[in-house]
Amino acid sequence: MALQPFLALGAILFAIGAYGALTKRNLIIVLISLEMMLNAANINLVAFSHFGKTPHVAGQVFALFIIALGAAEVAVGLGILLAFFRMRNSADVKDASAMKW
Amino acid sequence: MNDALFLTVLLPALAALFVLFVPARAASAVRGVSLTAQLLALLFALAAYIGFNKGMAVFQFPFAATWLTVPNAFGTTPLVIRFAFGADGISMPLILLTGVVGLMASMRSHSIHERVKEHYFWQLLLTAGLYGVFASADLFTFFFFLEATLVTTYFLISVWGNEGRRRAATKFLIYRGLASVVLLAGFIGLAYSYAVQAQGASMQVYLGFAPNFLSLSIPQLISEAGKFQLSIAAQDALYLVFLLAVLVEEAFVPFHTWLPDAHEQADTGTNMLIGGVLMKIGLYILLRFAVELLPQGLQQFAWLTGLLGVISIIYGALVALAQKDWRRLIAFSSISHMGLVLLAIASLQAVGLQGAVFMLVSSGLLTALLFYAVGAQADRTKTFEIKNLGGLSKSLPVISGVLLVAALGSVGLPGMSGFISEFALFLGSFATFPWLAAVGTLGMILVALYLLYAMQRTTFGPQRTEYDQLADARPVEYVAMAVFVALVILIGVYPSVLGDVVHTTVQSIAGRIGG
Amino acid sequence: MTGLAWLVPVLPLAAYVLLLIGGRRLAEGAVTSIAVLAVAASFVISLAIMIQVALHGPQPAVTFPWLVLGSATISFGFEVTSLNAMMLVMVSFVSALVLLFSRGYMRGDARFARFYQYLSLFVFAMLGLVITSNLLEFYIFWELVGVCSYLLVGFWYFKPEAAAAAKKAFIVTRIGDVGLFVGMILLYLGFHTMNFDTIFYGQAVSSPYTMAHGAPALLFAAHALTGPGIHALPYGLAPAAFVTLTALLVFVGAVGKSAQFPLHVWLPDAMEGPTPVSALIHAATMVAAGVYLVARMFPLFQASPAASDVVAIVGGFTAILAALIGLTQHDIKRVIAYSTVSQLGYMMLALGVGAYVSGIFHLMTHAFFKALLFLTAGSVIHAVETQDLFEMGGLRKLMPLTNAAFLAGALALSGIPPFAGFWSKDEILSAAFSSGNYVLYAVGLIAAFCTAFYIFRVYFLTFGGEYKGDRHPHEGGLAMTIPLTALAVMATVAGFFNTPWAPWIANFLQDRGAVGYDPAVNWGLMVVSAVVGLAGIGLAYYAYGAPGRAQRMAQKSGFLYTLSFNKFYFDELYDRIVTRPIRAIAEALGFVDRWIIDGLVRLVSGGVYTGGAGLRYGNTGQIQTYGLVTLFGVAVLLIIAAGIGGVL
Amino acid sequence: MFFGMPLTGQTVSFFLLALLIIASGVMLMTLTKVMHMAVALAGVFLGVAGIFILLGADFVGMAQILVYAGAITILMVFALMLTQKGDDTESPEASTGRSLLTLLGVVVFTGIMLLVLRGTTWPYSQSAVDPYTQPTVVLIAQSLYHTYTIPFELLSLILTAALVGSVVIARKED
Repeated sequence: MALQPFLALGAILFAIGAYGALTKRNLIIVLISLEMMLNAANINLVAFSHFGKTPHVAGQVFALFIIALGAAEVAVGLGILLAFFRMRNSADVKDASAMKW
Repeated sequence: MNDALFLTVLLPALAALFVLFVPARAASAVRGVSLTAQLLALLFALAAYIGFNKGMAVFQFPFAATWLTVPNAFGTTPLVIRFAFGADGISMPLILLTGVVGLMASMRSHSIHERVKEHYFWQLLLTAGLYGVFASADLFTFFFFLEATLVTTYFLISVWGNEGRRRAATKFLIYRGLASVVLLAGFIGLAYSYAVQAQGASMQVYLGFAPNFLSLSIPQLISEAGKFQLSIAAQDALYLVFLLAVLVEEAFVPFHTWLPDAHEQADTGTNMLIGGVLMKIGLYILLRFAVELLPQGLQQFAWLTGLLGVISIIYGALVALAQKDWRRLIAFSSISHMGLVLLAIASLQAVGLQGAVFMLVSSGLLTALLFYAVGAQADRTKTFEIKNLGGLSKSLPVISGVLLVAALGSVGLPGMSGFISEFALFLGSFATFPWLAAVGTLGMILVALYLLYAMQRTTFGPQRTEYDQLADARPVEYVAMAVFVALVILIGVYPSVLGDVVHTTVQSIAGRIGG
Repeated sequence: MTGLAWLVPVLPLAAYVLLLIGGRRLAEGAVTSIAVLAVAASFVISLAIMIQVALHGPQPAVTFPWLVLGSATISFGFEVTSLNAMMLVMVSFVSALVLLFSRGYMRGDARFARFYQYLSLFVFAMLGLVITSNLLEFYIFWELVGVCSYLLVGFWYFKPEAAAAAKKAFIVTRIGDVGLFVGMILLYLGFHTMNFDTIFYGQAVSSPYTMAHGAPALLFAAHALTGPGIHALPYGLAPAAFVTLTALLVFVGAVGKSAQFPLHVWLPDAMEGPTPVSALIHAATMVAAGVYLVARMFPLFQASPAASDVVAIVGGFTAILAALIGLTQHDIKRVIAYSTVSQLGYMMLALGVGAYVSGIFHLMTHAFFKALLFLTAGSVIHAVETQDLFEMGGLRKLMPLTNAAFLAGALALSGIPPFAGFWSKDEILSAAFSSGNYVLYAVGLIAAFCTAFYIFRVYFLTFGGEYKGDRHPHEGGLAMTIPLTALAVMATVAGFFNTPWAPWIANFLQDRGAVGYDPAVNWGLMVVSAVVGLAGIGLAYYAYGAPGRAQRMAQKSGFLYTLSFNKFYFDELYDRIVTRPIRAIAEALGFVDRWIIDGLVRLVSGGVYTGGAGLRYGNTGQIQTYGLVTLFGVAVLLIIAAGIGGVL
Repeated sequence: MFFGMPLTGQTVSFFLLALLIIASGVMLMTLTKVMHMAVALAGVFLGVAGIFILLGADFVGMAQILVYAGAITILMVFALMLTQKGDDTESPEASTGRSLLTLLGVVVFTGIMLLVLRGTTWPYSQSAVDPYTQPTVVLIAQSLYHTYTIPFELLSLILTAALVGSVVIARKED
């Protein structure tokens, strides 16, 4: 096995996530897409940790950190989402545009 | 004694901090603190002025403290950011001028009744900034204090001004901020060029090359300028940068429109500080940096400098003739007078430079006095509009008399400071640019035209009935106006009191630049 | 005694300071005493100095350093030469009398002390101007004289005409002052000194070689053309051109101060001031300063024939112009004012043709009889409270002393022997004739005829006939009559100081050798000028002896009368070609400044603001749009990075 | 040989996992029913976990299964259900134009990335065997408690704060 296939997979997964994050109008799906992008980054980290010039476990540690932060992010994100939904009765990204002009 | 200069800068700043802790309700305490600090600062400045060694052309009363060291900034040499002070014959009179105008502006601010504490806070900071600008012996220190004056003046105009104050303050901030940016580019270029040159690595300044040290100290730059010359190309480029900065900073035509607006909107105390001291900084920059450090650049563009000066003289005077508001008139008058200084600097003659310093001081005192007198008049008549005034000699003889003295002083009447300044600077400019100077003398006629016209409309003529019951100058006003008048006449009658301090420095500069 | 010469100007200054401090609290009498005594003391000292100079010759200048300027030190000081000794006496004498006269004239004025204060300062400035040894110092006092006249002409500031006249006087003379200022600077650049002696003779010569030294013009020319100054002459000017240029610039100053054409317009307007002020300005101080300047700088003019010619021509032209205007004016003070302009023209004419002594002599006699005429006019105005000639009349019987005094002054002015004016004016005319300037001689003669006519026109209208007003005119108090008497005596006898058979003044002024050009005695010319003067008086008697005759004469002369009555429209002309254009330019520039220059600034700031406001709408709040833009941005950056082969 | 790689078990499993991940991802983008999406989401996360294990990072893979495939997926499904209004279909779609534009951007981006990946020489150790001398759990533990102690503790703080914060934010105000 080589490094490139993993990196390529990471890039593709990232692209799918980016597409979702930019086109989906449901806030939850957007959040999900963001998690996919985080996962793509994790693949890269772990792949480098394994195939790096001097393989080191630090890559895995950072992947763990990201997983933890992702979890925290989802928790807060969903909290905000629920509050937003209660306020606007909508989970549409388009409605979350108070920060304009 | 040696710390007098440093204390002069420090005192108003400390007092400003102190004022913050005085309760806002105790307005008189705030005033007391402020006045005391200004007075002490003035006394320190006076002590420095008296103790100034007139025979030496170096920076005196040196004080330096390192603020920040960036290790290994240039290879192994650190970049040292310092607060350094010192004064030579050019800056010493201006420091004293700051003291006088600062104290009088502080006295004048008795008529401020809104947000008193804040007003004095900003005023003290502005004074400290002005002291700092003239007293600094380091590029960084200079720039630091220059920016301090910018911000403080902005607040003074935008809070205590008239209806259009926001607009005028923003205009002021943008123009002078722009000038600061250009000036900063000039400073960096100057320090870099000298560092490169001192290293002898290259005759040309180019960006890719980093010298292995950088000196921001003004005395050191001056001493380096005495040892070698920058390349002509570098001098020309840097001089143009400085000239541009000064044109904006000093409100020369056509970058002048912010000054009348600022003067029209600011309160009288602030106007005194702006017109009396702040508007001298630009030409001080030219004297300090362009003349001493870029002599060949100045020589190369002397004609341009002189031409710009003459344009400002004539244009300012003519536009002043069309003004309907006393404050705008004084603003244009000040533009016109500063044009004279520019012309004098372009002459590159020792006499001209001496005249330039004289004119800076003289115009500082007279502009402040004009603003004071006009402000005192407006306190009573509630208007600055020339056409709404008239016959004030009857009800306000003292204030009108002082206004007349200030106007005649600005006209350049012998026996007052304006004349000896004009004489010296025309002596210099006639030697170098006879035709420009000849056109410049038209300004001497025009200044009489617009000031006497305004005087005639304001103080002469039949008295208006609405001004019957006005009360003349109060004791505090007497004191302030008397101090100004006394100084103006002292310099006029015995100019050596100023000339001796200026002379050696100017002479040594002229000797170095071969003028 | 000459060591005390500094006291002469300082005494009036002391009076000024004293009055400045305590004037308001003092009674009118005390104020007068202080001022008059100070100036009288100055007069006594001046007289002593003059006697000493006459006996022992001029004294060296006393100087002290004033300011180090560039590489030179400018000194201040004073000196006593025969010229300024004589001027000191004349100025202090006339001033003391005018100050005394003002006691009666200004009685009861609310700012009585202020008036004396200004007058004292005025006298100080003039005496200082006379005594100085240095051009810069001279200029300082010169300007101070101008300011004092501004203050005094505008003394009744609540009268709009007075305020306007004061402003006009200051600004018109200011134009001349700038010329002098530039001339002074050029002289300094050429000779690196401000001292008169050093400028003229190349070195600070001491007593035997002051102004009155033999052939100074030659000395000066030698110095200017070949001396050390030649290397220093600025702008590579040829020495002759340089001398002419500076002489003309100096003369511009004199033109302004002495109200010569074309800057003569301020002097008649300055009549709005109190009459004693007019007397002082016209006789001893302000306008005399211009003539004195030319006399003081005489070597400079001698070295430049071209400049001298200009002086003579301007003087001659002014003499006839002002005399013609004086023929038709209605205001008693204006007539006398134009007569001053005209007489100053004579003096300039004299100095221009090189008749140094004649010019100064006429300056002296003129000071006496012109002060006299003004003070009598003041006395008349004080009595009848009007200045219009056609509302007076018949005062001969009501005010006999004033009548006699005025008559003496008028005869002196007309140049009737043996009154003072005859001797000095005749000398000028014969100098013009014998120097070959026949045109100027003819002009001077016509002007003399007009002079005699207009002053006797005033005399007949004021003192002849019957009184037309409804007041009860009477003589003023002692304070007014004493000066009148003293001046009347002087106007009568002053001419004998310098008669052809006893040229005391000429000898005094030239005690060390001839200066300029001294005409030989020409009895024929003397007779001619006396006859011309008498003819003028005769015509005046013919015209105003019978009612209505003058009007017919005026109608016959048609538009010439209108021209003269309207002062040849100089005020209107200047208004059209100078005042209004400047004001129009100023207004236009003010407009340009406000709407075009500041408008551009506002346009730029407005553009930035609008641009910012427009771009704001790109900020939609749609986070996905931002993301999309970012995505494309990253893509573009990546393409670029790939294209240039990496960014590191 | 398979795409220039030796056809080993490792290679095969990689391609299977990659297929799973990409297919699930694409399905996630196209499906509309909540339950279908939940399945697709779990597929992506599980596939990534498989990749981790394939790379010898078994601990991270387990954590991925626990946190993502377990907790987060469930959370998302719950949130989706909570915010459904009546029908169980997804709320309105983005416009076609925007979708196509985004697709274009994404494709360009991916294309460049892949090209760069291809063109770059990666300095890696070509070891088919597990490069770690010790079990990864041990290594990770050592790393976490020695080198990264402070970040680790900070992370716990963040998690706590996020927990409290989300409760505060989502709580009904009354």
